Amino acid sequence: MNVNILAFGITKEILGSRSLNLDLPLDNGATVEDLREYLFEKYPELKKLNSLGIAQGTVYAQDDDRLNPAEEIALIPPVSGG
Amino acid sequence: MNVNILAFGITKEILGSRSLNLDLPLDNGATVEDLREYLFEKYPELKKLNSLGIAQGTVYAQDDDRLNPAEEIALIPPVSGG
Amino acid sequence: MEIDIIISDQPLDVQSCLNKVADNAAGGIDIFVGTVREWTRGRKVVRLEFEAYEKMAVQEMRKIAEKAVDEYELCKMAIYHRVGRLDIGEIPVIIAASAPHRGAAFEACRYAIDTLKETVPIWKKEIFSDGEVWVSATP
Amino acid sequence: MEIDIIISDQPLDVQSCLNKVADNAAGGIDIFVGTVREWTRGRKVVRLEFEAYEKMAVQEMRKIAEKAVDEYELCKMAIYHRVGRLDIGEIPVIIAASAPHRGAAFEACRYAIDTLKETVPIWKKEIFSDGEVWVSATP
Repeated sequence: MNVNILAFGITKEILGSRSLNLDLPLDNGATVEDLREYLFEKYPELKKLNSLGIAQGTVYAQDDDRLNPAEEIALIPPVSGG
Repeated sequence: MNVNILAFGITKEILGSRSLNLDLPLDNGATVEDLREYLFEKYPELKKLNSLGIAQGTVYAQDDDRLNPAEEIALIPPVSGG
Repeated sequence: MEIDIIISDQPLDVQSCLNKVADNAAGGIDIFVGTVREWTRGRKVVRLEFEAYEKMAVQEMRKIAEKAVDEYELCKMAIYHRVGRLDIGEIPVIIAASAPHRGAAFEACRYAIDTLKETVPIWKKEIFSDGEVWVSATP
Repeated sequence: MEIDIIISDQPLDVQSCLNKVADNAAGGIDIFVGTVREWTRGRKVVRLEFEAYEKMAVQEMRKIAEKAVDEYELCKMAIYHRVGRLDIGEIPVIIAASAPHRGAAFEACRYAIDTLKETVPIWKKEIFSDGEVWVSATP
């Protein structure tokens, strides 16, 4: 599965880029949790974060939501606006 | 006892003046409560107010405080600022 | 100066009030702005008139600010009140509090406006098309 | 329009925000203004940098405002957030709520800033003279 990932804040620094195209070794039934596990393996620094949310189509995704490569997928480290 | 009274808000309208010099039939031991009773008699409309505070020297006076003719005395009907 | 108290017959300015409480130690500023409503208790307001016992009102406003700064550990507080005639939408009161943390700023502003309405010798007359009333004066 | 949401890399203006929420039915407006503090956790801040996932942040800010307008029966609400580099004393966020009665305005503003800090995808980096840190990112 090929997905485009946006990375913000500290995840942008860990991934080395704000926007990334990834070829995932995952089939079409893959979930948000599968993506997170893949990223943890590839970028172990991500495991040090207090949390790592994932948004799909600009909406917070649940762990068991299916990945949709047609949507914009974004990494959401702990937010700190305001 | 001769006192100068300032009247604000609705009391200004009841007394017909913002500033008033009164010759009170009270002796030197007279209290704030004595003044209030005198005013209630002379201006019965004052009795219809939800409250009638009296300030002496720009500070809220207690009922049993002695009247001090040297101080500025003011009638404080219910406040409604803000 | 950590406290700024103003009673004025000229329009109040929120930006000036904000500038007065700005502080490098502040992480949050809360500002309460009173505005003249068009309708009150089902009646259409034409305008308001505010009158103050100014000397005493300034003292009472300062007492409120001093207590708020002390109790909520504020950086600064400003309380401005307008007197005279006000039209719909105009601003009778502005209260601003700056604090290292936002909770204190919110609580201090609320304490200050609640207390101002109870203790500060300022009176509001509502003028309607068919009469007028000194607010809260009579039952 | 009862809701106004802005993310901008230009300085935020409190007066504009106030003008947006002004309403003839409002008796009170509460405005929360975040400001950049000079010291945080004992370290002197040189500047802050804010980054947003703008498309999603605007949506999340709108959700907050819609819920606040609904729940607290507001007249209007505005939420402005700055992005980019901010110096000490500059304003990262302004939230304004107008309501017929003041209690609702205070509560809505507080709800909005508390929720914004939990849900809106915006990130703050603190730059010190001897390093920098993405706030809350790591333990």
